[in-house]
Amino acid sequence: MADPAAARVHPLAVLGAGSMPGAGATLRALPPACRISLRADPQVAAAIAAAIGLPLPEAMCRANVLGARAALRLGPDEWLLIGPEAAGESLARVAMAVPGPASVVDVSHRSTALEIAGPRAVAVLGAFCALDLDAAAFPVGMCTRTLLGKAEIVLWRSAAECFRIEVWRSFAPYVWNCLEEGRLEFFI
Amino acid sequence: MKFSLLSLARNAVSGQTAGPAQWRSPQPRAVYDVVIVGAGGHGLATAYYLAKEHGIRNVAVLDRGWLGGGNTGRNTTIIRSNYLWDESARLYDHAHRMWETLAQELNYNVMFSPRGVMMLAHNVHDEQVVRRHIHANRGNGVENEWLSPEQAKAFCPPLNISSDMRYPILGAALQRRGGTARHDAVAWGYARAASAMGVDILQNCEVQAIDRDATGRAIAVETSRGRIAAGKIGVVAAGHTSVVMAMAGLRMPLESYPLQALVSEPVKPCFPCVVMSNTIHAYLSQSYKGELVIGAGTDAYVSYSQAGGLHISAHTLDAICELFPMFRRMRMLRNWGGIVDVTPDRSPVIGLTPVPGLFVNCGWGTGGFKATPGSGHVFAHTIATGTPHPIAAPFSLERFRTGRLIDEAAAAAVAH
Amino acid sequence: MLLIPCPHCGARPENEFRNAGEAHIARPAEADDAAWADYLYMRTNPKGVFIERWRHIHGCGRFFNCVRHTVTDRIIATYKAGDPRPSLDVLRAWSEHAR
Amino acid sequence: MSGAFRTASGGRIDRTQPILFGFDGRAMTGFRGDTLASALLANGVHLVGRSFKYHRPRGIVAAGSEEPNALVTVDRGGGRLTPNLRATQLELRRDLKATSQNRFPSLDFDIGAVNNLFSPLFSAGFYYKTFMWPASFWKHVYEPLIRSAAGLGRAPTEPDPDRYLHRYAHCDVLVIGAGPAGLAAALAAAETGARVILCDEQSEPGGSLLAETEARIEGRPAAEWAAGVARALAGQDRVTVLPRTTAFGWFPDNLIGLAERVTDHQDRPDPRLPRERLWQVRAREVVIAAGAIERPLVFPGNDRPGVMLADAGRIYANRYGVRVGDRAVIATAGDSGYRAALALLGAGATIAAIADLREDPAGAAVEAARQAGIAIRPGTAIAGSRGGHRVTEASLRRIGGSDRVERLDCDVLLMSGGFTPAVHMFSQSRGRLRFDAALQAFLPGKSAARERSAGACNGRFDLEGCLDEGFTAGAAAAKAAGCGSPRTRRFARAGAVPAPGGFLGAVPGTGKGKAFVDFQNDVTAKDLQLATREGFRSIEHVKRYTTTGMATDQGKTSNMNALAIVAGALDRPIPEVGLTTFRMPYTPVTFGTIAGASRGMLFDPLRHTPIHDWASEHGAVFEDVGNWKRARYFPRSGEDMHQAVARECTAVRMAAGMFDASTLGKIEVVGPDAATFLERMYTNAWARLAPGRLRYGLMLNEAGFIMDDGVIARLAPDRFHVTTTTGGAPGVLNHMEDYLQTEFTDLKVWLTSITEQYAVIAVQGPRAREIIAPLVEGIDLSPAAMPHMSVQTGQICGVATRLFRVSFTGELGFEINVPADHGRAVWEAVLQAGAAYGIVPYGTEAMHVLRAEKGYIIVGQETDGTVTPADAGLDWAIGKAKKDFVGKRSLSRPDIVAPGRKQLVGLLTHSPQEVLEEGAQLVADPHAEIPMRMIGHVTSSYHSAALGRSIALALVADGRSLLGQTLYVPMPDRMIAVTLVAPVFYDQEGRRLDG
Ligand SMILES: Cc1cc2nc3c(=O)[nH]c(=O)nc-3n(C[C@H](O)[C@H](O)[C@H](O)COP(=O)(O)OP(=O)(O)OC[C@H]3O[C@@H](n4cnc5c(N)ncnc54)[C@H](O)[C@@H]3O)c2cc1C
Ligand SMILES: NC(=O)c1ccc[n+]([C@@H]2O[C@H](COP(=O)([O-])OP(=O)(O)OC[C@H]3O[C@@H](n4cnc5c(N)ncnc54)[C@H](O)[C@@H]3O)[C@@H](O)[C@H]2O)c1
Ligand SMILES: Cc1cc2nc3c(=O)[nH]c(=O)nc-3n(C[C@H](O)[C@H](O)[C@H](O)COP(=O)(O)O)c2cc1C
Ligand SMILES: [Zn+2]
Repeated sequence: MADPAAARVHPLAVLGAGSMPGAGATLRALPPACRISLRADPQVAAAIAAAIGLPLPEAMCRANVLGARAALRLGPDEWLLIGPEAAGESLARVAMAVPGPASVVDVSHRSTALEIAGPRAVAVLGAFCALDLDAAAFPVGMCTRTLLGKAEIVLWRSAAECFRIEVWRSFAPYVWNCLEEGRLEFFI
Repeated sequence: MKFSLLSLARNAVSGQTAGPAQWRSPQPRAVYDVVIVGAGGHGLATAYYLAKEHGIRNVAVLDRGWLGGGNTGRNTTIIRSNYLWDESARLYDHAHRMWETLAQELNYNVMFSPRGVMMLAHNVHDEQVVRRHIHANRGNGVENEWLSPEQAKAFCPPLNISSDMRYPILGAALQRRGGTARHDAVAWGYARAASAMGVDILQNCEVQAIDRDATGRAIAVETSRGRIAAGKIGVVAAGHTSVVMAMAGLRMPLESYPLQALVSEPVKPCFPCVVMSNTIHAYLSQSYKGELVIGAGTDAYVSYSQAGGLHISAHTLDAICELFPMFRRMRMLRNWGGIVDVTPDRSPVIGLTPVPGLFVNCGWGTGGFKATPGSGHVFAHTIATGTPHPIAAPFSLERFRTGRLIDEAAAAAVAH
Repeated sequence: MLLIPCPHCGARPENEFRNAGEAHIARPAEADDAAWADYLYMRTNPKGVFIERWRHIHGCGRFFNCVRHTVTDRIIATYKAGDPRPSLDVLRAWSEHAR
Repeated sequence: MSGAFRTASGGRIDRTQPILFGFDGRAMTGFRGDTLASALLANGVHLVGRSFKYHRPRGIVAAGSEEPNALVTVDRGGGRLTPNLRATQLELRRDLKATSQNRFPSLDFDIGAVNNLFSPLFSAGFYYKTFMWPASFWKHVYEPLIRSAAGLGRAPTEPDPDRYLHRYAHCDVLVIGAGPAGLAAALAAAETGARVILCDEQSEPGGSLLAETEARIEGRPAAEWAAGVARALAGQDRVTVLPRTTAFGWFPDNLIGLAERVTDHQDRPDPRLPRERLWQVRAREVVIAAGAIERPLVFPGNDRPGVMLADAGRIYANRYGVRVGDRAVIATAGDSGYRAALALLGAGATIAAIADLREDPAGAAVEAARQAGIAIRPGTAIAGSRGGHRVTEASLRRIGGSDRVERLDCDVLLMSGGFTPAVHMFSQSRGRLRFDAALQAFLPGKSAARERSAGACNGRFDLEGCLDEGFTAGAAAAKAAGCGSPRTRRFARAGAVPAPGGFLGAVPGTGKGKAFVDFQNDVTAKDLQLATREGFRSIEHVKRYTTTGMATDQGKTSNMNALAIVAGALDRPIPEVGLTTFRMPYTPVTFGTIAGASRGMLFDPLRHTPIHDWASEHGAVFEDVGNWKRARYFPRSGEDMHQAVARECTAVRMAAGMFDASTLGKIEVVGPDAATFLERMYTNAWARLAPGRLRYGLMLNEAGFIMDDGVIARLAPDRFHVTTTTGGAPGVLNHMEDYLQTEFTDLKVWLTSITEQYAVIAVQGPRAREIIAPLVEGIDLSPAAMPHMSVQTGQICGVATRLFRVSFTGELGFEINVPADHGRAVWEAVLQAGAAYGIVPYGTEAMHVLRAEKGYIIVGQETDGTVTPADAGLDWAIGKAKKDFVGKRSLSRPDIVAPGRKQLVGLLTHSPQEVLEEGAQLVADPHAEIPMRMIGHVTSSYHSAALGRSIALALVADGRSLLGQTLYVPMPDRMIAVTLVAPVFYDQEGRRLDG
């Protein structure tokens, strides 16, 4: 039998392997990551940031990136920390050691990530997402929870034509299929 | 003048010049025995039964706009009585029985069409809920039966009963004598019959204040057409009940929401009954003119706008298309909204109020058209005698204090 | 679909929110049956300016208060949960503006 | 040549691209650029349909979306059948096959036309006055008769294979309509750098300019100018030009719904394209430039094929190169008739005469007609027409003169009652209309939304005025949107300014016969007058009684005439009578377009657990619970559900079973006040629950009714792992957040959903401990170290776990929480480890049976939102010492403490193999007759393998005082006797929990 610790099933394992590249917008499943939901009053959060060496964005709906790690401010007292899997344990342990009331919860497996990138990425998202994704209204570095069709996602514009989507794992196939549906016309 | 084919033919020969007004449009009198606020189906029916069954003919029915222009004129007309709780079954079935002879009673063809109302079950829980209703209904003498998917399809051929649907159909409850009626004709029929018995229907007569005497008793209404004194006042203002009751200093257990409906372009007969799905929130029937009549959901917020959001209609139409993929190419012809007054337990309030002389009949929410005759009938009794009609008694305001709610919503999701 | 200004996130489409009914209804510590029924069930349900609660459930997750005109559906202002209810004068002025 | 009535040159059709098409099986040719209507007219076909009520032959009336008559069905094959399409909007494409509607057996000979003979009977409201006697006839005679007459086209019967898609868009300025006003507005706005969307329902931008042959704008022929401007706009980055796109609805906060027809006009559409697209445009500002709609004249026989709107005649000539007839009579109330006459003359027709309702027609157009030698009859009304399937004669009568009628032969009769500004979208935006007495038209008045109107829809009927007003509106909109101002621009142009003119209502002094107001619904002037006499004095009543304005064109051409007739009958001014409400959609919109991609698997997310694929591979039968798929049972070959469930249950009781509980809601509650918070949210006491221990939690809503339940683990003083029901998970989290954020704001605690973080594997049964022991590291499983209702963290199969010792079956049991990605592997490892012990996977059905044997409730099955803790026998779960928790106060309300409430009990049928039906009712009297007094109902009912008999749970009025007594379950054919027992059927003492 395979080692259960090594044998993992990614929620987009099957779908993610099958997406056709396209000139308009490419879609790909991103590898597993460490995710931590950090909840704290801003002052406490700042102390935690110092402890983990990852500055937390002060503005709502903005992401800070440092190397392979990122912090997304999703609410007044809520940050989503994303990093490579290996960083997970240490990130959490340090964060929990910080004095002051806070909630640090490991949600690495709760979500999976996918990426849609290319000149038509905004149009594809626009088929399902009611936000204004114009670069002026939704600049690079902006992130927020929102809806894509009937599923909740975290949408993060990581580059001018590139969006990272964090979605709860059971909703991932739906989100994936929506985006595939939206991409279809751009293959012509 | 009695309506019949004969009188119609007579008019035809004479070139239709006769046609007396179906109801009088009198000037308001200074005093009435009873003033009914709201000339919707329920208010007009109340006046009709006050006159007919209780001999109280010095009655005015006031409306801020044109009679029947509220929810009566904008509902999807589904009539059924297979409600869960004994109290509800009794109330709605009382009304349902009256529908069956209403055209003859009023000498006005309200086109009651008992083509069957079918409620779909899409999962095990739905089936449990539906079966519970069927058993409870049978005990109450309200017919309702379980259909297998195949039987459901036989009854309604457009149904898609394949098991690979996103929401497969596991079966359905069918009330065969459920159906629809011509909503406007109900208002007009009651108006005509009530007017003929002496009831004054005062349109464009908005109630703006309620006067109370030193004892606190409600004695008159101030309207856009002047002050009208009343022995008793019955408020039947549906979506506007809170507004009117506030004039008497009362807060109500009500919230008013926009509820939308829409019709397709008319097509030849293609849909034989009424189908409802609470789980995916869609209901559908075909009208006499051929439109598919489709009910949507309420918007999420309190509003008096008589219009709703596009996403609400979209949610309904995607459900309709999912259930009936052959209707995907049909087109929406018109969409509109009503204002429904919703109670915490989704059951109406019929009865006395803390203000002497003031009676209320409201809270029918998304599903009171079907109750029109019965509601008017028991409310007339309540006003005339000053004590609730036995069928109406459980639906008092008092239940919110004691906790004896009649919660159809908890037991059955949506009610139409 | 309304455009609702979340006090934390800015204007967002209504589908990101969930309405939570009338605002500023205090939960009584002690109440007789009638007062308790008032708290549970009785609502102002006004035709006009209304203060209601929304939650930015598919956004920052916060509950907040919103002043809206229930005839035009126009939103006049939003403010954070816990902030005091605007004074009557302010509401009256707003109501003129939202008609 | 594409038909005898095609002009030799001119128009915007591509004469190099002939297209073969079919109408009612007849093959004809048209050109690319034609509509079905123009192509039919080019072939001399006017008769295209039958009216709704009287089945009168009807022809093409208009050239645009206001067309009331020319509705056809188009079948594209493969389920692509669409009824009620307007021939005037259908672009000709290869193999277009259209059929006429509402006729049998054929368009030429329609049996339904007998209705016309009986039409005096079918006056407005006739239904309501008849068909009542004998009452028994209604169901089998009258109603079927009425229903069979319903509808125009036929509904499709096959599923639609086409795709639809949505697009949300945002812009600074949305311009509705791309005529001169709209183009100018878009130009102005675009110049400021604003984000602009310009939409028009027609196949190309240009609006009325597409049929303009005289005027020049900025030195170029008008149509050429329009094409150039549209091209330039479309080329700009921040401008989106959408042809074939109708703005159909206006929603709060300037959200405008647009319906784009993407492929219907294409010969061979690429299946990757959606057929139609719904745009939901959030516009900072809107410019409405929707033009105006010409009105018919109401006179007897105005509905014959060949009777058309004058401007339509002009458009067919100028834009499509089609002569709508060879000999025209024109009846007009303004310049439009003259412009049409000149256009028809140019197309080779003879003009018999122009009858003008005005006494002294004057102005450039009139002068031009005079110059061209056309006979003009001023002060003359159209009095009637003759003809069968086509008009053959028009009669004119001098207004106020003698009764003498002038009869003129003709094969086409053009009419113009003036123009109605298209205020539909303005009115939908809740703007208030004002009546302009000079124009005799409703115009946009006070705005309610951020919009402005320009051009003909704003009452500007001259081209220069439209261009200037459009430009000004576009500039103002951009400015209001915060985008600066454009350079001023004057649109030098040539061409005449039209003289005002128009007529509302029924043409005076006409003869007998039906004068139609609403063509499609067959409403005549007389019907309207009759309605008012019958007391229908509100225009809303008249509409509903006569159905005027309720057809698929929503009265675009008829509402103003209807209003004038009603105002006349009531002797009240028009504005006092008022219009009916404008509602979405402006023109009908396909259901599929509004539904969009939401279909099949995209209809609603379908949620799978991490173990789903394994279950599916192993033959599980699933059930839907909310959006989740849950394995219901795992049949082995030949087993039915009953057998499979019995086997699964037995395995759990005898050895062990494993269950995928991943769908259970999970919330991590963290913070110094976590315990205090739970004290207030749940009925139970939490403060003294030690870390490492679990407790059953009961949650009420504020009304005191059971809302949810679950097991809650205290992981640390400030950290709880809360579980909820599957369906209740989102609601519970929202409920908790609500109290936390708005009521208990003094508490420092945070809630994080971890439902999807963990796969949950329940291992239940006497061998459970032995099975998992070898897989577990760092956890002491011994009963002492890990008693019932405890939690430990450690590893299982090398994966971090939160291991619960808990039981929902009454057996020794564990729930293994592991990070979701590892769920399947751990599941398989446990299965393998348990094989030797006889472990089996079990589904929700067995889970239900097992817990029912123990009398554990399921929220939503034993409860329905009306059940209190006491009702459910859960009094013990209430922390008696607690001052407050959500729902506490409600539990002492009079009717909540009153006797007679339904209480949870067990039922044993007298014949042990009889399984009751869930939902069945209970009565005390075995002879009860309908209506009977029902005192309870069955909430759960199963065959219990462990007991070898059936068991059931029920809610029964005062049930706990009736234990041991016999009650009856009435079934349609018999009464089933049951004994009331305590609701625990198996292992009452709870010994098995320790294995
Ligand atoms: C879209 C929609 C679909 C529905 N579908 C169904 C269905 O399928 N089946 C079903 O059974 N029910 C349905 N309903 C519910 C049903 O329409 C109502 O419950 C029922 O019509 C209420 O009738 P009514 O006479 O009480 O109210 P209304 O017809 O609304 O009458 C109330 C009257 O009070 C008047 N009024 C208000 N304020 C004042 C004032 N201050 N002074 C004077 N007059 C005033 C109003 O103008 C109005 O005419 C639906 C409702 C809607 C909106
Ligand atoms: N001779 C006359 O009396 C007379 C009368 C009316 C108009 N006109 C002429 O017509 C022109 C009016 O110019 P204009 O720009 O105001 O109107 P227009 O008619 O040229 O353009 C309006 C455009 O809006 C489109 N449209 C309407 N409603 C729409 C909707 N909901 N969604 C999408 N598209 C929609 C129409 O298809 C049309 O293309 C002027 O040239 C004027 O001289 C003349
Ligand atoms: C059962 C039913 C059928 C209707 N059928 C039509 C119809 O065929 N055509 C139409 O234009 N409107 C139809 N309507 C809608 C009315 O035109 C109107 O929108 C509705 O009464 C609400 O009034 P309002 O839109 O004036 O506010 C129908 C309404 C109901 C309740
Ligand atoms: Zn927010």
